[in-house]
Amino acid sequence: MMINILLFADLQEKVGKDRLELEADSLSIIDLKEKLKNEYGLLQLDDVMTAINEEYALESDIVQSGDTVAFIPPVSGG
Amino acid sequence: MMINILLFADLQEKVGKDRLELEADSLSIIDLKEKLKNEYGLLQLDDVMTAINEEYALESDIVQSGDTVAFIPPVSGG
Amino acid sequence: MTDPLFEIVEDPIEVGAIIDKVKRREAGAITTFMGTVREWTKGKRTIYLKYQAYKPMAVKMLAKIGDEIEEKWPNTRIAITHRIGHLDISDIAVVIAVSSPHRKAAYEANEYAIERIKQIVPIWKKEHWEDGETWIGDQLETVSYPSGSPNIK
Amino acid sequence: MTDPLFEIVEDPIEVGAIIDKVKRREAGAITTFMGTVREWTKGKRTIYLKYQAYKPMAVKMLAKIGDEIEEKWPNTRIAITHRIGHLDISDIAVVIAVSSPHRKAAYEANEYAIERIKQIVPIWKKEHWEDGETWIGDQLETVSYPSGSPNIK
Repeated sequence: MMINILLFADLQEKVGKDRLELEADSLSIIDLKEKLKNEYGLLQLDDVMTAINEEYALESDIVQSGDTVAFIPPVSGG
Repeated sequence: MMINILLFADLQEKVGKDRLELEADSLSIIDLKEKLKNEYGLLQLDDVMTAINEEYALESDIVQSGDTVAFIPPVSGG
Repeated sequence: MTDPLFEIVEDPIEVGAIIDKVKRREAGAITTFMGTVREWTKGKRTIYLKYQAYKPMAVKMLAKIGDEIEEKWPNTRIAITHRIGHLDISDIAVVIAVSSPHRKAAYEANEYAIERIKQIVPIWKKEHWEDGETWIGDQLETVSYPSGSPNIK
Repeated sequence: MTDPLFEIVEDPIEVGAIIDKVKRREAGAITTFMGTVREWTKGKRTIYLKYQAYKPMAVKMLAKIGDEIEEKWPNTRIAITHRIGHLDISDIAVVIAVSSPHRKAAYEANEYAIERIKQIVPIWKKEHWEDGETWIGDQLETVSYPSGSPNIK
């Protein structure tokens, strides 16, 4: 009953970890973001995209237990 | 009292040489082309550009003894 | 064994190896783009960079860009390698190679690829300036993007 | 000793060497174009090519293209090497490398260079087809050009 959460770039530095685990069955990305904003003060979550299992997802998409959620700050490769 | 003439590509094959020498003091490119058209049947000279001493020239430009004239068929590098 | 066309690596990129991946008898044109670490940006001096990637997803997104290109410019072939980790000035961060029968498509598809990399590939750059460090967001210099970017699919 | 930026050569071109000529600490982007010998053109099969050049003038015209680019896209650096003689399928006939602080100029200047090469650089290609041979004129596929082309200066 775990959701795996991956953090990158400034999010990773802010939290001090590159991954989190959340005990939950299912919730929307918007609710997940809200939860983490409260818990870790990650206000910049408003401006990041989200991927579920390595595919970009919408705010309204539902994360299930066992899924891997990655928060993707504005990218800057190239 | 010589004008050096360089030939390339199909012009070179048609004449069977890559250079000619012409005994002359000075003449316009248009006259030079006319001369060579008559002498070698190089009708395609109508469609080639001309360079005098490695710079593109106009039909009306004058070639002097000692100059090197090159006829430049449509190029196809790259 | 064929080398993968889309890769995230940690060692220096050898351009010739990326070019070799797209060479074909039907190609008349090959374009490459190399993104290199620039010393000066708007008056600020970079000492070095660090790139971080969400590696498996980054590879998937590079392959997705390849699919988009295949659809827009049929009969091109593309290979992309992005380097991550510590990069010094002039080091190559990314190489994009595109081959095509004719040159126009090779230029267009190549430029499209770098634009898309800067939109959808989860790679981040941390600039280590002379006077501090920052994670760089959004190289396209559009405003910071809204959640659920419409540009993804 | 610095290598010349504009060359006509008879041996295979090493792309990396051309790229090295334009690398700079202020560059954030390097583009290259390679023209390669294509096997099929409009249903006709090429066996090999021969390129001929008016060498000293060709080098001068390549340098002229460099000057034009310097004027249109300040702060780019460009190197061009064209090979002549016998070339087989997939061999590289020309390499153009352009470096620039930002990528847009690197793409634009590079494409400009190949267009200009096909207009003003005295190099000719003889196609050796499966069934004969022809000197190719005017790759731009415009009509054969009038004497004293207006495009020269």
